[in-house]
Amino acid sequence: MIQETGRNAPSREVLEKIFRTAWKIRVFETEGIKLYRQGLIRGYFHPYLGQEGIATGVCAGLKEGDYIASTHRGHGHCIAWGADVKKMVAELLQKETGYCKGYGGSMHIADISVGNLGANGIVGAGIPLGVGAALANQIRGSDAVTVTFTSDGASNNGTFMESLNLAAIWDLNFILVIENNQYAVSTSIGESTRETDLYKRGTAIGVESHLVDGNDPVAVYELTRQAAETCRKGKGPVLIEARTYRHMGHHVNDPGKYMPEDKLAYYKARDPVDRARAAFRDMGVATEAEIAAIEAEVSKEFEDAVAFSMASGEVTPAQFREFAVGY
Amino acid sequence: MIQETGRNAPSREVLEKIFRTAWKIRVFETEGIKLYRQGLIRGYFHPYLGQEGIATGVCAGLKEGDYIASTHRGHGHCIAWGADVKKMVAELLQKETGYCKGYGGSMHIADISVGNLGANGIVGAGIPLGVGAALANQIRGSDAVTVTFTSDGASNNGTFMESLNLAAIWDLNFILVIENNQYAVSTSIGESTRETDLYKRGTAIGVESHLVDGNDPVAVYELTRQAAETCRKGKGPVLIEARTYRHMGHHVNDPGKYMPEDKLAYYKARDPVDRARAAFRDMGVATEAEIAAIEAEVSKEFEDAVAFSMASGEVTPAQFREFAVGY
Amino acid sequence: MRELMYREALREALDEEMARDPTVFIIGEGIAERGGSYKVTEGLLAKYGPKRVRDTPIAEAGMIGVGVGAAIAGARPVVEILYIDFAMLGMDMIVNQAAKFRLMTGGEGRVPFVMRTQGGAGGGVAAQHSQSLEALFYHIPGLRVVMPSTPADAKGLLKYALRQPDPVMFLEHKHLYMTKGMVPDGEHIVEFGRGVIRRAGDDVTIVAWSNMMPRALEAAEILAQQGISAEVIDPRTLVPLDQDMILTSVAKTRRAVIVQEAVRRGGVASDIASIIQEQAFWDLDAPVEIVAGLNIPIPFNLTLEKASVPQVPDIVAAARKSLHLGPLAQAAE
Amino acid sequence: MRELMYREALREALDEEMARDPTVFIIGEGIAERGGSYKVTEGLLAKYGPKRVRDTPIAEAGMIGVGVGAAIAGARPVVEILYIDFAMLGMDMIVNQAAKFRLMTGGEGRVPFVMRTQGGAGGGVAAQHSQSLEALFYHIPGLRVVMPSTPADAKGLLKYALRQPDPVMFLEHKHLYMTKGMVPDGEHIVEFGRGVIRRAGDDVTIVAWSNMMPRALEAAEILAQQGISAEVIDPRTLVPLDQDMILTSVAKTRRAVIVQEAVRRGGVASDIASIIQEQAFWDLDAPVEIVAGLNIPIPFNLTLEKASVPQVPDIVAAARKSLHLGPLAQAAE
Ligand SMILES: Cc1ncc(C[n+]2csc(CCOP(=O)(O)OP(=O)(O)O)c2C)c(N)n1
Ligand SMILES: Cc1ncc(C[n+]2csc(CCOP(=O)(O)OP(=O)(O)O)c2C)c(N)n1
Ligand SMILES: [Mg+2]
Ligand SMILES: [Mg+2]
Repeated sequence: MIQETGRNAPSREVLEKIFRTAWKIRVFETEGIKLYRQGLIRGYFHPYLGQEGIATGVCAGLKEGDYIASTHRGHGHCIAWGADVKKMVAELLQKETGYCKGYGGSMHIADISVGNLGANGIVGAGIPLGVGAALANQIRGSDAVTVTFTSDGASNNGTFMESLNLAAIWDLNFILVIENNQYAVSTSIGESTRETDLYKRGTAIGVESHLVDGNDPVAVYELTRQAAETCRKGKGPVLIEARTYRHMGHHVNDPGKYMPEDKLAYYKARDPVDRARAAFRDMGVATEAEIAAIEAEVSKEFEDAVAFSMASGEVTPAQFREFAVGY
Repeated sequence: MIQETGRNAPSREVLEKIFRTAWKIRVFETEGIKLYRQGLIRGYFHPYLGQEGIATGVCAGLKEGDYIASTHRGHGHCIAWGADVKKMVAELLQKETGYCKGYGGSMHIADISVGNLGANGIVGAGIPLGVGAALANQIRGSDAVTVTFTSDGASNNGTFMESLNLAAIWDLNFILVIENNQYAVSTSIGESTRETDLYKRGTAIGVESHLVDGNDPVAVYELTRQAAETCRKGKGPVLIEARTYRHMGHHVNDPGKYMPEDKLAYYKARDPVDRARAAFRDMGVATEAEIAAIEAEVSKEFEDAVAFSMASGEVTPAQFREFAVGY
Repeated sequence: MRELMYREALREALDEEMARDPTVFIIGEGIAERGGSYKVTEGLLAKYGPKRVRDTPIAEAGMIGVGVGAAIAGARPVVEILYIDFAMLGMDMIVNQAAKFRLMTGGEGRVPFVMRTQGGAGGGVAAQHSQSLEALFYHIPGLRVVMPSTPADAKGLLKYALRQPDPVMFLEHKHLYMTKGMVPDGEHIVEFGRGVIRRAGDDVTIVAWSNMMPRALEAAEILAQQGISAEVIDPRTLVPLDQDMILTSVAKTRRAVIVQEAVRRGGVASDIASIIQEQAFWDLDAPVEIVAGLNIPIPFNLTLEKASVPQVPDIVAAARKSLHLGPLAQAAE
Repeated sequence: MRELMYREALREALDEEMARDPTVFIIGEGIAERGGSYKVTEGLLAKYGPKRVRDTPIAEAGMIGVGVGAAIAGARPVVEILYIDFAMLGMDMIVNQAAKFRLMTGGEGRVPFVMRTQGGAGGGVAAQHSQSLEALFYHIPGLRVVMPSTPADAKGLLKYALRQPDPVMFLEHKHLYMTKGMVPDGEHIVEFGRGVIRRAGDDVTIVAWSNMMPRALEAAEILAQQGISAEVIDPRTLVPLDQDMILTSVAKTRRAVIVQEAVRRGGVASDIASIIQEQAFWDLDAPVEIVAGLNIPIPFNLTLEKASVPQVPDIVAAARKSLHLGPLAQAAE
């Protein structure tokens, strides 16, 4: 059953954070795509446009010291987890000031120092990794919660059930968030499985499982907060299916022709960033001026990040060869 | 819900076949274990004792031209699928007259010529292989049904859901039979998953799924017959969980101490071979003399198989090296 | 003869074999309606229908396993894995099932299974989308390992693969799909185990495959300008390997350079070097040189990506080294 | 010094490291209550409790992945995989995650992950339970590959592995668990990358590891009776490899024989041979000989199983061959 927004409104602080984050992701992806089209960003770039509600809501529902693991579509998760936009842009621009010194790129941004286990180029791989982090935390007696963001595509991969089952038998503090954007590249979820209610797979192995509107960041936040509490009581794991839709094709160069226009329109009318803004304004009683100030701040932050990155150098082949010694 | 025996009794012919098969497996395993203890059989030997009802019932419910894929505990499936006991014993005795010329052994007996895709040393591997055979048959327009026998242990392995999902989206003539004997070696099913009703995993991905008493060969037969019909109507796949229990440890050398005595007694009181005999006698109106004759025939068949195998030679290293050329 | 792109040649092979043999079918991610990430399967859905050209969910282990099962049951699957890196998810099915079934059944069971995939570094797709993993398959008895470098071979070898009784790892290279070459008209089949001399020469033997072949030829051209005559051999299939062709050439040139994109440690080049030194020890005037990738995963940064795999000057330098010559002062580089 | 079995030595290492570091934990099939198929983990559940010693379902990909994730998050997992053959199910986690994480994070992320498993032929467990697959891991940069042949090394290397920042493939051999050897008292640690000369000699260098080491020593003994003095080197870790020790020995003996149980094609022996011929070409008086398994999966039949992997007489013959000697008329065999 779809979880509804707003039984008890979150604090203004949370609402502001949710809006700022959603907007920051929106700007990052929109501007990032421009850099890509200018040829400045290379390799794969999977935009998170349209899915901002999920990373935003989930991360707002977690605490410092918690962990996340991400996907190939990972920019939004990093930003929502508080990543430094400078180091993200620098990474995409192959610079040594990037999160991975330019070694990783879009699909591999990680920051272990804050519990971000990283994006991943292998669909589904973040699930066992996240379960592993949760296990590590259980063993060292921490009540930290680990969230793995995963995808509808990953739910048909063996690692999904195999790893979630391990989390279940060990009662781990683990939340698995399926971002069901209803496509794996051009293959629709209905072609990939008969049962498109993906959360039912969790139920089948005794895991508390929920469906939520992924375009409603406040609902996602509420549900995550509850799920994290459930985990910290030793009653994890929890599975959350967040239904959503991309605003464009699979990656920057995919025109996404296979996405029916009316369905796209339906989801665009429920734009998660608009909803984050509206929630901040309405529930958080924010003025248009406050909103505009945040938007300007975020834009400035991105511009600064680009300037910073452009001015940064790259790891040299000689440094690389030295790194390779003893590898 | 557990499927019950006997709404419409099977034909006498089927009942006889079921009894003969169940008994043949019982003899094969009982006598095989003796050969093993004499040091004549080497490597792994996983007895099917106690689970005879499943292979027997399932195979009786299939047709010539259908396919099966088996497990590491595969003797029963081979026998129920009509294998030549001579060639089975010869294989276990490493002889060139064996099904695999002594190259395979217990865990690899196969007979492609009759659609037996083989036992398997990798738990869970038979599932995609079976789905593949079902796919091959769909592509060539055959209505053959493929059954993969699998195990409770395999149900926690990624291949299980991954492969069953493929069978589902392609509507394949595929029946997946979980022999839930409630243990993977010494690990009980309750330690391996929270939801010990394994058939529910099929339901979660839109697959028609059933639970049956695996110690009731007639019930297993009925259900398989219906499942095969469902498949041949294009409504496959079907998942069947057959609940059962081993009569001894995991393999010949495992004393199985971890199996609680009362539970073992419960299942032994519901011995599938006894029930096959009773069904033949009561529903099939067979006399004790007829039963005794079958039992004697089967014993004779096994003795002949041992004599045949003992008299057989082995592939020589020179022949082997020749086989290896161009491998 | 017509000029075709590598990917067109592959498509022709699939098309012709599907027309010839109704049990040939293709499964993979986005290969049907979308025609595949590299457009190899474009048009085949329309021609052969959804039974024989079908998309899969993201389920590499499953689709490889299903392919192996279908092959055992007598069909002719072609399973397309988007990146060779993802084949790691299906290794059990490749190593423990496909490769072993024949032996385990005493020779009775065969697995006419073809896995098409692509590897190699390029374009900043980073560590999990850039590997050259042929060595992993090369080491598993029972697999055939095919690495075509030209459109003609891509076609001829794929057609041959689809008539083979054993599992074939058909390894393409992401950089080659758009390269062009002449392809013979009509039925064009290239048998496994037969290399080809792409350029004849007397001074040094260069062995290279897949995307290293164009670089080896460029290197040979530069060497020629330096007065060094290189013989360039493309084995085309690594298993079976045309040892005779390599050994015959080395007997003539007395020097060998093996070039692979894969990392140096434990690559196929090492095995070929081990064979040459074992079989032709007394022929050699210099150690067999290996030009290979650095022992490290491929970085995202394009400059470092380039630094991690062999480039033309590396091949030239290795050939000169095997002739006991130092680097030519700035010369052709 | 005390005499211990290989499996006892492994258990001591685990025990000591678990006592030292509370983040060390073990997962695997049947390793807790049952103490593991080879009894390596016996008693550890009682001592360290069910949080740190836990059984898993049959979920190799999952448990390897979970181990890698736990390692990234700062714990010290030991994942026990019953047979190395089953590690194929977790190859994605090993190859694409564990091995690459450090590079992909620009050196920031480390993966102190230990996978313990066992390989090798023996006892008729057939093709899917008998492989020697070290070459697959050897080829993947970022992994450490450890293959102890003695109880002392088993203990010392495992303890070192549990203090390493990088993923370790700790490969045991099913035949070695019950073998005995002296193990030093107290803290006993063996660093990676340092081979050991198990027997000194002048005429030929024999390199062998894991279960081939006892056979190499037997062969050396037989060779000694024939007046041939073999130097026997156990590299102990294949990655990193003690190239210096091997090259120094070859510089002295001018001959090398590499022995591996794994199949010949594309094995680690080929790579070592390629290094020797590259680095010590002018030292060699004969081709490097490789003694290896046949290029075919291991058969069930015990006679054929034996025929498929190197035996002592094969090693003796190879050493003699490298000395340009024919087989000794029936002599010591
Ligand atoms: C194991 C694996 N198979 C295939 C791919 C190629 N690939 C990258 S993204 C993608 C689609 C993923 O769809 P989904 O999992 O739903 O995530 P989304 O892109 O919708 O966020 C595919 C097939 C991959 N990266 N990993
Ligand atoms: C992938 C894999 N992991 C582990 C094993 C070792 N193993 C052989 S049988 C077995 C237990 C199997 O239990 P289950 O699947 O329930 O089948 P059962 O033995 O009960 O018939 C295990 C762990 C294996 N053969 N394959
Ligand atoms: Mg999706
Ligand atoms: Mg079981």
